[in-house]
Amino acid sequence: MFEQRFHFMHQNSFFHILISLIAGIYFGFIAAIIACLLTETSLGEFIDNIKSPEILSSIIISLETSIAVVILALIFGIPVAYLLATRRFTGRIILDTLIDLPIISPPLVCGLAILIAFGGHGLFSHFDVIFTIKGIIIAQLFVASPFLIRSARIAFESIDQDILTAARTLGASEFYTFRKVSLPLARNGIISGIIMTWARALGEFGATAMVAGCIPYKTETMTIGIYMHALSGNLDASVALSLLLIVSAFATLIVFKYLGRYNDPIK
Amino acid sequence: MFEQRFHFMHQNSFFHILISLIAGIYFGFIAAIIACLLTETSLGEFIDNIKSPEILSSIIISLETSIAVVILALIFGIPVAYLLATRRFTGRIILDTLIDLPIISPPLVCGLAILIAFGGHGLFSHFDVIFTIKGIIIAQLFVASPFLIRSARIAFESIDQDILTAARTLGASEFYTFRKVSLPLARNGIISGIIMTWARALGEFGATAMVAGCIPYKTETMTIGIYMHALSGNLDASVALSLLLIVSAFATLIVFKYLGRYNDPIK
Amino acid sequence: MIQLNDICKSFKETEVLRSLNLNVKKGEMFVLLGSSGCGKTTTLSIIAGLIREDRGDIYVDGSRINDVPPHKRGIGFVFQNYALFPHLNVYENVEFSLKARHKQKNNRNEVKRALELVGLDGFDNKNPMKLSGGEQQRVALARALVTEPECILMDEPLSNLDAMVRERLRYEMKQLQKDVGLTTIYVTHDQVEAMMLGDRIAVLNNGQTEEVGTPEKIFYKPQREFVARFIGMKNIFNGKITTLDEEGGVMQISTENFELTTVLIPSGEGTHVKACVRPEEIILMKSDQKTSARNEIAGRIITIFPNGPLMRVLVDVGGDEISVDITRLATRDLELKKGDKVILKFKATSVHVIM
Amino acid sequence: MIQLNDICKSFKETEVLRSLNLNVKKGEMFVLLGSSGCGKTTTLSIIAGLIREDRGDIYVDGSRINDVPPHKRGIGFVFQNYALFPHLNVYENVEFSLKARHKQKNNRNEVKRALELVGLDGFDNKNPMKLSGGEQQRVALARALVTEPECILMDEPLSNLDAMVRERLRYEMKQLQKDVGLTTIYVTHDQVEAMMLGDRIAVLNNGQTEEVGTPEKIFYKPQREFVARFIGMKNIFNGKITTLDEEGGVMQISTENFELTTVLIPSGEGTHVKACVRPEEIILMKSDQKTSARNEIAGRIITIFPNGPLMRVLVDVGGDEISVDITRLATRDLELKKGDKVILKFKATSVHVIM
Repeated sequence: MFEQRFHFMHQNSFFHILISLIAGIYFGFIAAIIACLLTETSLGEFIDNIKSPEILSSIIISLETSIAVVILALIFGIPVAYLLATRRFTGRIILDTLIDLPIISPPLVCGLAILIAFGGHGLFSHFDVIFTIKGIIIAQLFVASPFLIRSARIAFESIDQDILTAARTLGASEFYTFRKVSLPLARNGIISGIIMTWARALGEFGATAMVAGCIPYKTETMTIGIYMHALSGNLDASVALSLLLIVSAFATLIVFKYLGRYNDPIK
Repeated sequence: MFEQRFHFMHQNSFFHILISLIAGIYFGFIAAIIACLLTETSLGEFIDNIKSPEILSSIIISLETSIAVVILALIFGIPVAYLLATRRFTGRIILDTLIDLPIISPPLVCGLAILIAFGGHGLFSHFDVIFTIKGIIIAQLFVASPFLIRSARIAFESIDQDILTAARTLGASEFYTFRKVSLPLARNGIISGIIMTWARALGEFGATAMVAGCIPYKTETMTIGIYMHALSGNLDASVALSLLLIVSAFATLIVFKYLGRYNDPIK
Repeated sequence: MIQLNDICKSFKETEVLRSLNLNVKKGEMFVLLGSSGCGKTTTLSIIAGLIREDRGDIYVDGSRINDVPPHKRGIGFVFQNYALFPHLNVYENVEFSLKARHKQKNNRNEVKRALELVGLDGFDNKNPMKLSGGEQQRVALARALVTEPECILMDEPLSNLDAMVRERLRYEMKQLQKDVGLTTIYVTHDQVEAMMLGDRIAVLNNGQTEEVGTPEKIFYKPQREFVARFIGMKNIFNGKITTLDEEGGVMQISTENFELTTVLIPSGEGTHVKACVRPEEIILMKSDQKTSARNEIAGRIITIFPNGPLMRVLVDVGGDEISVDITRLATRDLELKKGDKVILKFKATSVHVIM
Repeated sequence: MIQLNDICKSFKETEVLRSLNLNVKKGEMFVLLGSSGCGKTTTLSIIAGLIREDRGDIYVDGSRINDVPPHKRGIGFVFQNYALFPHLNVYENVEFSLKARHKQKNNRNEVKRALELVGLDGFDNKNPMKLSGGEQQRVALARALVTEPECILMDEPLSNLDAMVRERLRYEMKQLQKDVGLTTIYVTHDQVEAMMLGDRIAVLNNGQTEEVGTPEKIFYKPQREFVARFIGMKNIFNGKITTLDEEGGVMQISTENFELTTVLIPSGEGTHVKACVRPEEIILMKSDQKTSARNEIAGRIITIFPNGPLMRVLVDVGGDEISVDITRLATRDLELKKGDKVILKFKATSVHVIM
């Protein structure tokens, strides 16, 4: 009746103390490491670093590419998610696996696949995308769009079937039902998916590095910037960019909590 | 009554054709890129490449570190998951967010945090982990263990509360209930989590690259190998390693499908 | 008006409907009665076009609608869980089907009328999820009625409601259906509901119709043992016709433990039949008195317990158990208690024979 | 044996129990009856130690158990959804509590006995998830009984079962409880179940006990209007005591539309009361005949419909509606139909007065 999970009182058992202790060590470990990053720099240093033209350019490139990825993911992802949620066709399991593959494969491998496909003697070599922003978008789309699809699909699937059925018996065509019932009811899931895809695109490194190389002011995204600056010993610049990404990750998390766990695609 | 989702017949509408078309383009794009990778090499070349001592060493390092990560994740993750699933304590939301943060943050940023924490003048600088296998394990644990925790936690949470309550009214202590009821019933979720964490550790690149650098025969994991070989133009070695990772990703997916979607932590 | 011919449907290996036939007349309230898994809901879904039948034909007013998509069948559907649109208010919920059919004009009056019909005027701007179960079901009803469908299907619409609300809404729905003259197919597992609502009832079992008839016929003269047991008939005994007394218009049936006299039906001696006696048609007395009742069985009380407004007395008659329903008053007057010897009497016309 | 004093419990803003008091005697079957949300399940959970009460004390055999953890209270619990361990077979399910209490020896006999008690011998190696609902509930019962608890709590154990299984299991459970002499607190929303099973019944409403008493008292002489309505009393009218005839032992109550004669109760003239008459205690006739019944009201039939084994006749008496339950036979003999003028008669003792 009540959604609340009972909490048994009387928890001062040895078992309770033991697991609390182990959990404490784990959380301490994670928290300490994150704290180290947060305390590495001061606000002044941070702002100075952000202001440097190379870093500004990498932020802009990251924003441009990640937003393009979200738009493309929406255009392609919503129909795909809706199809997978509502149709039972032969080959469905194969398509399903195809979508999971970029999520479960290392991004680096995805990047390599794109590099080969669009590179020298690849299938799509007549498209000029290697070492360009177009390449970054393709790499990020490949890696990040499955998250939108998954989230939207779960949202479509968790709409009470009776509600969709009711719409049909009330005289609504499938398209009308999609627009007026499915889309509004899947809204939270789709927003979750957008944010997840955006965060993923923004933080993407392996695939981007493979496809786009690292050309300052041209293909240097924030993550590539972090790596290059860290390699070249300019740790302050890396930390500044990292903090920006951490803040956006936090914002993402807050939106997830607000939209409700049930639609959380990383769950 | 029937779990089956109705499929409405009469789908030859314009709407149906349009979304099928869009979905077709998307799947074609993904499939073509993956196909490019798979057809790049022959079995002979593949075996020759794998046999080279540097690649063999990177495979062994990857296996060693990822298995160590899984064991550590189990030791720490199960108690954490169980605590989060069964307790309502103040600060729970903060811990919850702390676990999500490594999932949602770019691995590169996690790597940078570890580099700073264990580096030169960091909090843990007296531990000698930078550029060692220990560093790789810490980086991968940081990035990958939250997946086990999430999966196990969802599995613990989805056990019918009445079953746990029943165990308590039947005279079982919390520890007895944990061992004899919670663990067996969460088994599939925990196995899913182990596999997810293992796959994630195996494919980890950003954090590992930050912390471990790239010292052949010492800290060169499979993913780092892929990147270095691709940079140095030895694409065949990269492809060979990528294929190995793709195969393990496929195996992971198959295990997931077998264990049932509901416990799939990447959902 | 609605006719199902030979409908078959399987889900994976499970055969849900096995050659189902139904014939629903215009304007009647037709009840499909059966326990869960008998195929009731599947039948409705097939009529509405939500599930495709494996075999068989569906006719509405003589035209075959197998290939008409659900949104063009013009058949309303009311769901057990109401299935209201949670993102729309009450008014918008009812308006939905008008908009979906592109009737953008004069919506206001039609919606108003439908909401008035179900007694929900003034609820326009409410969130349906915040209404009580009974109110939600009224919204669902208004939503299904607003386009004046030719026929409406109801899938256990009252089973999620509290007993008191259920009773009231049942009564109102029956009135509404009569007033509007709406052809209705109503699915339920509740015998009392079927009895109260149905103009005719079809008892489904295992994907087939066991029996179709008026409530009176189904409940008092069932022709099949399954139906008799399903509607809760208590005293059903296997017997054999021993004597046919054509002149007296009666016949004798002998069961393992006693003899019964019943009204003559066309049959032969030696035929195996089932004989049923409704518990409330049996008179119970402590000493033998002359009456016109033709059947008389002696027994001993096993137990007495309350059964709704009546008391049920279980009587052991040489191994068989007979249930008798008497009033509380009678229990008190006769000072009945466990172990008492009693005599059961009932008329020949009270014995119902199933071939 | 089990005593709840002044128990309060809120979930977030919702007050679920408001100063609840109960006193359950050793060996009795005590039924908590109420509609959903009345706090029945919360009460059980607090007794079992699964939820911590906000305020109040719980005593078992005189000792306060508020701080005893659930697994040390020795109170069995049977769940609505059975809550069997899906990873254990039937035998292991029943054995669980013995093992959990470290009684590793002689398990075999105890488990066997418990399974026999519920009629499940031979089911040892079956997967509980593959059993029918009724069988699953038997396993749950055996599992709760195997350690011979002092007391067992049952949370609507039969409400997920089919009508036929429910009826059988209800009867068996009552027998079992009597035979074992087990103190039982049984939660249900089903009046018939409460009536059949309870030695005493507490009607809960809004987190408080409305009334406690024997089934006879609750169902035929309720002291509160809520209880009367909840158990389905039909004819409840507001009235005022007009005349007290101490010699004749009767008094007059006048309602808006008619006068009633009832047995005298200690009260004053002018007191506002509710008067109830059970539908089955009213006699219906078409022409006035002399009887000993003291009450006589004329009216007109609104409608007649079947009500279980009886027929319900709704009679309009000058604006008020009176329900009368008569047999089907009587309906036929009197040739009753809608619109007929009828006279209702009932005895003074049939009028139940609620202060």
